[in-house]
Amino acid sequence: MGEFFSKLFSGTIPLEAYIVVSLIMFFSGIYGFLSRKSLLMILISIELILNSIDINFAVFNRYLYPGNMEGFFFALFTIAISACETAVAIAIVINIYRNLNNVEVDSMTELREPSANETEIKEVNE
Amino acid sequence: MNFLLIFILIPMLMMVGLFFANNRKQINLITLSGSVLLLLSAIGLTFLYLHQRAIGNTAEMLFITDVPWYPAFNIHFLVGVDGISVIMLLLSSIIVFASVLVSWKIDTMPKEYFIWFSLLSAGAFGFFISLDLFTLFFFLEMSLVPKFLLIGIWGSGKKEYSAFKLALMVMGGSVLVLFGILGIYYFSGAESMNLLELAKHTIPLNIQYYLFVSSFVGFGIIGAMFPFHSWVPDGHSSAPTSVSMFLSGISMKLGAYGAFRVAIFLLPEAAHQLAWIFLILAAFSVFYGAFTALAQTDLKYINAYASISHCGLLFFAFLIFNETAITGAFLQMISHGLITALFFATIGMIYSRTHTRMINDMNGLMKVIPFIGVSFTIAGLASLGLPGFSGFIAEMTIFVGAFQETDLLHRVLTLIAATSIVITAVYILRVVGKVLFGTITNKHHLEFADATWWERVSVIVLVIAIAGLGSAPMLFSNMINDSLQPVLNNLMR
Amino acid sequence: MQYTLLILVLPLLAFVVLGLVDSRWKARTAGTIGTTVMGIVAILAYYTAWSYFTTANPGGVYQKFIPFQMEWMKFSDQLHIDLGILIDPISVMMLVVVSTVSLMVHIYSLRYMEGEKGFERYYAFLSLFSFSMLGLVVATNIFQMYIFWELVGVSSYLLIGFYYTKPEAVAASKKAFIITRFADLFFLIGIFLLSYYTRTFDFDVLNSGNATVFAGTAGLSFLGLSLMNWIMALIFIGGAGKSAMFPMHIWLPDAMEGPTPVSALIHAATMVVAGVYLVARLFPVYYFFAPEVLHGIAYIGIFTALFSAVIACTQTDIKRVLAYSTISQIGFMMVGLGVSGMGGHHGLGYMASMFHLFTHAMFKALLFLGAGSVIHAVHSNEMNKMGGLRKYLPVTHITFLIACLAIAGIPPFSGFFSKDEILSAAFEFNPYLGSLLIFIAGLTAFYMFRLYYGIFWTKEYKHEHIPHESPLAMLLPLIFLALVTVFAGFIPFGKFVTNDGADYHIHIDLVTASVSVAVAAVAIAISTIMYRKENKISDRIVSSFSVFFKIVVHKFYIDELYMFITKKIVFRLISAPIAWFDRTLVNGTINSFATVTQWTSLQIKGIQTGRVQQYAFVFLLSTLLIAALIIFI
Amino acid sequence: MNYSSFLQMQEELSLLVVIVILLIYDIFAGEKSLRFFQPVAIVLFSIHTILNCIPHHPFEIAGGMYHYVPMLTYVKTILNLGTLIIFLQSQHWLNGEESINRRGEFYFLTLSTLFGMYIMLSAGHFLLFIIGIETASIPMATLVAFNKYTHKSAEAGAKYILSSVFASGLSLFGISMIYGTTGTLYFDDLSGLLNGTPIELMAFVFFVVGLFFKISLVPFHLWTPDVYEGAPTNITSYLSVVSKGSAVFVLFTLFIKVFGNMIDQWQAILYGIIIISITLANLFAIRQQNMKRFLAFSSISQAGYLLLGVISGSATGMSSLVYYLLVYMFSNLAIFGVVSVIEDRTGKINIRDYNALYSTNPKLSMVMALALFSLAGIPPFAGFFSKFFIFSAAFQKGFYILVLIALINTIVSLYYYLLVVRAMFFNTNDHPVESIKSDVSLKISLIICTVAILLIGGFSVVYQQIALLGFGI
Amino acid sequence: MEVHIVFYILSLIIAVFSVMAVTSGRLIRSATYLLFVLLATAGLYLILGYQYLFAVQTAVYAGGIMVLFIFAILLTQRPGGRITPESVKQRVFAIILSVAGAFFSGFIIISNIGRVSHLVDMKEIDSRHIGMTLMGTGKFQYLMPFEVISVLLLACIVGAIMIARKRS
Repeated sequence: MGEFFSKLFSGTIPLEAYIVVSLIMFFSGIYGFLSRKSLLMILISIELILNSIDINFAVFNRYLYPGNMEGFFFALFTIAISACETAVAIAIVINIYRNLNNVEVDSMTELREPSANETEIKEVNE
Repeated sequence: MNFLLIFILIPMLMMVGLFFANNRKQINLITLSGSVLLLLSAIGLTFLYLHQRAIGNTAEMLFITDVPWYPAFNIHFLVGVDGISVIMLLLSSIIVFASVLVSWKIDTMPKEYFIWFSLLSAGAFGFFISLDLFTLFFFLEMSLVPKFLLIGIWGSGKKEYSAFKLALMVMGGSVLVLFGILGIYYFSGAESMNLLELAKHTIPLNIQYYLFVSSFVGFGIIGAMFPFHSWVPDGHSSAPTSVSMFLSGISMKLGAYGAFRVAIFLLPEAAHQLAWIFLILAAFSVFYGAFTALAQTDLKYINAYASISHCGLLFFAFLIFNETAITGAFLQMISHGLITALFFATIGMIYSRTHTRMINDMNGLMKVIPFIGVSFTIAGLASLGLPGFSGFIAEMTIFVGAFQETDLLHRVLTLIAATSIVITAVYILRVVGKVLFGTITNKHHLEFADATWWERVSVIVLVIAIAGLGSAPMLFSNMINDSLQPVLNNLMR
Repeated sequence: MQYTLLILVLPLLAFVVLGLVDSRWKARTAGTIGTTVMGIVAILAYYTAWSYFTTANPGGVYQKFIPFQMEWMKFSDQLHIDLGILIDPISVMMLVVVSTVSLMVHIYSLRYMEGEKGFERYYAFLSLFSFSMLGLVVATNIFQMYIFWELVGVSSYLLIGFYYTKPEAVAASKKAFIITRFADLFFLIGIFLLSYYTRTFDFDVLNSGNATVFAGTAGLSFLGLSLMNWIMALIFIGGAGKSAMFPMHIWLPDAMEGPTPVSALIHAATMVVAGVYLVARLFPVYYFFAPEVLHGIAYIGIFTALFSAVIACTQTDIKRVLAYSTISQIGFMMVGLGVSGMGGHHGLGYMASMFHLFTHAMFKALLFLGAGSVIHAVHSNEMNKMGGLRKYLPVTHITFLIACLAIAGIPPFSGFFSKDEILSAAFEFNPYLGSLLIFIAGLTAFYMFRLYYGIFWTKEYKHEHIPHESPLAMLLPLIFLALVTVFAGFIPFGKFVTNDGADYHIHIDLVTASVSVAVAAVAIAISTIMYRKENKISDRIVSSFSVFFKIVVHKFYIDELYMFITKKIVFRLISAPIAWFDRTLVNGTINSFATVTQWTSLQIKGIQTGRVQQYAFVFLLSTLLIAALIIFI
Repeated sequence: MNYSSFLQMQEELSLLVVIVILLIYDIFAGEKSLRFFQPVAIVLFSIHTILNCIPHHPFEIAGGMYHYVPMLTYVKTILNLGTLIIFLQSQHWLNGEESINRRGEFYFLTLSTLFGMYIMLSAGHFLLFIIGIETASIPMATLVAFNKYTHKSAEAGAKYILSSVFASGLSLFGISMIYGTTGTLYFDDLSGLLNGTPIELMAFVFFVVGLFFKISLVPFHLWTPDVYEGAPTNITSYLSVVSKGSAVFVLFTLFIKVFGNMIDQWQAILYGIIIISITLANLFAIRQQNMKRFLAFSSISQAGYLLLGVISGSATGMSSLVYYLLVYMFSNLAIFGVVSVIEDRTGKINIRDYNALYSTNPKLSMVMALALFSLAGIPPFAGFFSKFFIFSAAFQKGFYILVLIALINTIVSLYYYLLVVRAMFFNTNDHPVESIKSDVSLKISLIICTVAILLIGGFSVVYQQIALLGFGI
Repeated sequence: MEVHIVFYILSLIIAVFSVMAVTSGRLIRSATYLLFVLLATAGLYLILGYQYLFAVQTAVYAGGIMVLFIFAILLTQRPGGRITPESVKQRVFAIILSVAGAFFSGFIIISNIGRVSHLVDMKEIDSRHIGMTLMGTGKFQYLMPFEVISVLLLACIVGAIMIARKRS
């Protein structure tokens, strides 16, 4: 037991630990995206997703390829990109709010496959 | 400038001319002069061809033009003719001429009608002169859209259904053909899509099987072989007269011609191995079409099923693989093309007067419209194989060829196919008897006017062609025969 | 003898010209053209006959000539259809028969058909028929024969259906064409098989008796019969169809719906004997290579003869009586051929058959034309609308009587001689057969005189207007043919036509002759008693055999059987189900592709809900699935 | 630090110049001179297009981060042409009451996304690639929501941005894994390092679905019909032609250049994707009533056909693909041109509204019919040739069954294209679309498309020029 | 040792608040949890020795983006209003898929990452180096993306303004 703990608290922090953290963050984001009702909540989930990817890049760079700064810069640019995305997404959410008076994702279903009674299906064979 | 290109250029020019035409007179002038020119060119080509052969030009194909088109795929714009193509061109130009005259007075959107019709004929002409797989397929597909529109806009009855059915089924055929063509090109290893070049390469037999089935069934759909014929009755019956003439006179022949030029010529080994399946289908097709025609009451349906029967005979003849039968098949192609065109022309003339095609609603028409009646009877007699008309020659040649094969399968199938001779007589005479003979019961029918001059000219041209082929068959059979040798050599390798 | 080509070309030209002018010329012009052409043809035919029979037997054996031959269609190096003219005894004989009768009919029709709508058309068709029939008889090969065979078929169709507004005529023409066509199918198959094994269509080669020609068929048999037997039987079926042998006889009585001169020409004298001619033409082949079939022909012939003679006794339509008598007489000819041997005395049957063909053509044409004259006078075909006409139609009466006597086999009229030869040939072959034949001959005499009395004697029918004798143009042919009938028996036929070409001297077999004449006389006597004056004897006899009589009047219900087969079996059980199959199954399958596609399309629309989270769900799920698949598989 | 090397990127720079000029013009010009804004924009962009249509020598700058190969000039020219035609078609709409004061933004955003595509096409590094793809898609969302006062457009914008961000999230995750296993993001270096270990495969799949999303392949297509329906029609055509076209080309180059070692795996993936894309899209398309939804499914199925060129992975496939793109662009834009003008003038968008269109607008319906036939692959229109080539390319590499399935699907696609033709030509209508007098720029655009559809096939020079460059990667 | 403890604390924060951010019923709370996660992530960068990233993360994310979120929330939400809870079915599906996805990717990554890693001690990356790398045009230098992303940013600003602008 003690050995285990000492292992946990000695040497370098294993790469896998970072990966696990980032995966948890990533899939929490996924879960949020798939289940939340509010568009803003979904955006929050997206932030989680993107942020977890930044961790990945930084960790890989630092642990595996410290020679140059590919991951570092990728993370840097990803932050910028996510900022852009968020800006535009929030603008659009506000636009949705103006149009629909709410930000519920379920109210965005005007665009969908029309049901059978809405379209008349003409058979080829009369 | 190659002489053959005229056959594509004239329809193209007709289309351009029609596009700028702005009254009825101009439209008629353009179409008539175009079709006359086509007819003259076809006759001229026939003589040129005979001349070339007479001076000892023994090349397999004459008047070849070879322009590289898409070098990356070895696609060339390659045209040339042998005797078979020449007579197919002759047939097409005659039918185009007759069809144009038949639709002389078409009243809705004549300009568009003739534009599409010209495109349709360009496709057929192009198909018959192509020697390159790609151009062949190109022209084959080209006729699809005009057919669809011509039937859908100018047709009658359940025209939309028929137009869709025709378009989709023919497309199905083309798809299989395309698959076959791609296979032939890539598996032969030839650096060319030239038919003659490809024929020199042998494709492994196990692959040939697939390609043969694909391409033969594909062409079979276009050529209305049982059980892929179901677009024919609907398509023909809904189409306007001249399109019906064209469809059964030429379009269905594209299938048979293609089956011969592509499937049989390029895949001879598989053709030999698999012939029996299709032979059974074709023989059954003959029998089946005839019997189905017997049960129909709509004139166009009757002729459509008759066409299925006759075209079945055509495929049957191809698959017998001997010189006589194949010669017969080509004779049958021309013969059936002309006869069925005459049939549809006269049916159209009757329909335009009675506004019905149900044989039970008509009788005694011979009395009021004798010219049309006689033409119809001639078509009927020619169709049932009366000597002196082309049908006889064609059928006899096919059967003489078919009887050269002694094994049981061939014998039985030949006998089955031969029964159509009688059944044909039954349904033809039934129709003639019901529609033309007897006394007129419908008072309105007494007021009909007989054929107008354009109808007369159209019918006379067709009758002359039918009788001409029927009384001097050697001219044509020799042309076919001359050109068959390479195919047979390939087939027997 | 190149001029023989004109015999074919002239009628064809006449047909084309008359057919094209349609009704633009006066009727008389058209008739004159047709008749003139036929006259020229007849003269040419007589000249041909004269020059052939006088010059063509240098060694006592008639040579064959082919004055004209061209290749018309080539199937392969060996098989090709030639169109040519074969001059040999039987073809020359037929030329004479056809052109004579045709000419007579042409002349006769000038008045008989006067005023009919479509007179030009009528003459055009007559010319077409003459052309086809002449082409048939001079055919050099079996395929040429088939071609003209079909052409006579169609001209017969056109002429039977001449009155196309009459439904019966239309039906009759259709029936005639279809039944003969059905028979022709077998003929054609026979030709194909024959030509496949012999590699030729030529009569010359086929009839050479050379076994090597048929070497291909050696040892081949099917169902116990040798292949040659099959082939020749198939070919005979074709002949049987044209010649209305049982069971394909039913079209001929109906064919009487056509104009009467047409019946005289086509359905009595010429076309219907084409079957006989066909067998005669191929006689060596039958004799040497298919003897069983030849015997079969004899039996079919005699059965048909008996069968139709019985029916003839009960019919009341005079043309139908004549039609059945024609069938019966053709049966005689078939018997003659069937029992014949080869050469010399053995070839008697053949010679007799040809002889009978010749005489029968003349007297049967005469009978029909006479009947036409009667019909012309009373405007009806039914016997009960006639009676006592002898005073009004004296010429017709006499000529008709002559013909009746001839057909009844009373000497010295021509029928006696030819029939007698057949009888003796049959007796030599099989006495029972001969006896039966004599009985049939008696029946013939009986029904012919029933007819004769029915028309010219018995009680007079009250006509609305008094019947009058036909005009001269109609009487001339009658008189001419009557003369021929009277004297033709004395032609030394054996000198001209035998199956080996050699001279054969006809001698009357006194026993047979006397027996047959006696039988005929008795029959005539019975007929006289029963029908000369109106009396109840016939009715009584009828009522005592009522069931049998009913069957016979209905022609043994053969027509009904045919109707059953065509309507019920071909239409209802074959054609209609196939059509149903086509519309429902074949078409349905094709349509079902469309339907299934549409249906699937409808079923899967749930994928597209419009909810973006569900989209993302599918997105991620697919990604994981693809990843898993690609990694683990 | 050789900054002057950047001057070699003349295509991007010239586009930037256009963007900047337009931006300045839009901001600083007065009300009067703004009337000429649109003509100026179109002229400037045409000049840009013409200046950059000749390929030159390949080069790479920024240490291989930016690649140029001659083939790119063609692809970019195709995109330019597409954009130009869309500009021409959008004139009337932009002059509308709602959008006239936002036209500057329209041009700016469209050209920015185009710039993003340029970058994406030329990228030799995943970072640049991602930036390019994001530049092509994030502003696109604002374009989709351009008609922001309409519910549909707003909703489409939201759906697009959400789906797009989700897709790019997965994509970035994939890239991070690729980086984790290889340590580099340069395409040139990567090609040798990736050998298909499980983690690489997973990374590959996560990465590539982002592109599939942009190409809208089944099952990553679900956003497509909704967004196509909601977006302004001209933006829909931009999405379906320009955006999709660039993504397909990039997919091909990436597959060859970066994932060349994993060819078996990606061919297997594509195999399945192509089949379900074509089939499912076709099945959906046959029951559509809304023209834009219909075209959405049609474009999904067309994307499936485009991938036939990709799956072959050969030089023939590449040239067929580019050629197909060109033809597809003209055909699709012709249809969208007609659809947009009709929607713009009458607000009618259902196929049923097109009934008897031929009787009132023969020219428009004729153009539309030709374009539909071209899409269906009927000769003598260009679509036939492009289909034939792309099928050949796939067949050549042994995808026989795939080609057969795709071929059979062309029957279904013919069916639904003909449905529209039927509506226009066969059907009757009590209230047909009134006769439309189209503006000059639309006419020009339709004439360009029609002429191209009619002539590109027959004159092989176009294809030969493309094929001359071979692989061009 | 201290690094470890810090790491574990940060990991815990990230894990817990990530989950809470996507499960919380109130928007404002979610946003706050997100802020914690972002800041904890910044902490991780610090552990890794990427001070520059730490700064950017804090400034851009925690500073910029969060402000945007707060604005958006305030604009669209009534104070204290709870959002409609998601349906159970949707939750279950989402959980299944995300857990499956997590295990799948985790399994693949952990079992295949291959290279045994040792954190090499590295001297602090100085801003000069970062600047040189960012501004260079050679390999492993990032001027090009830097320039290009400016277009992205500009386009996004213009687009966002266009969309968010009120009807004039």
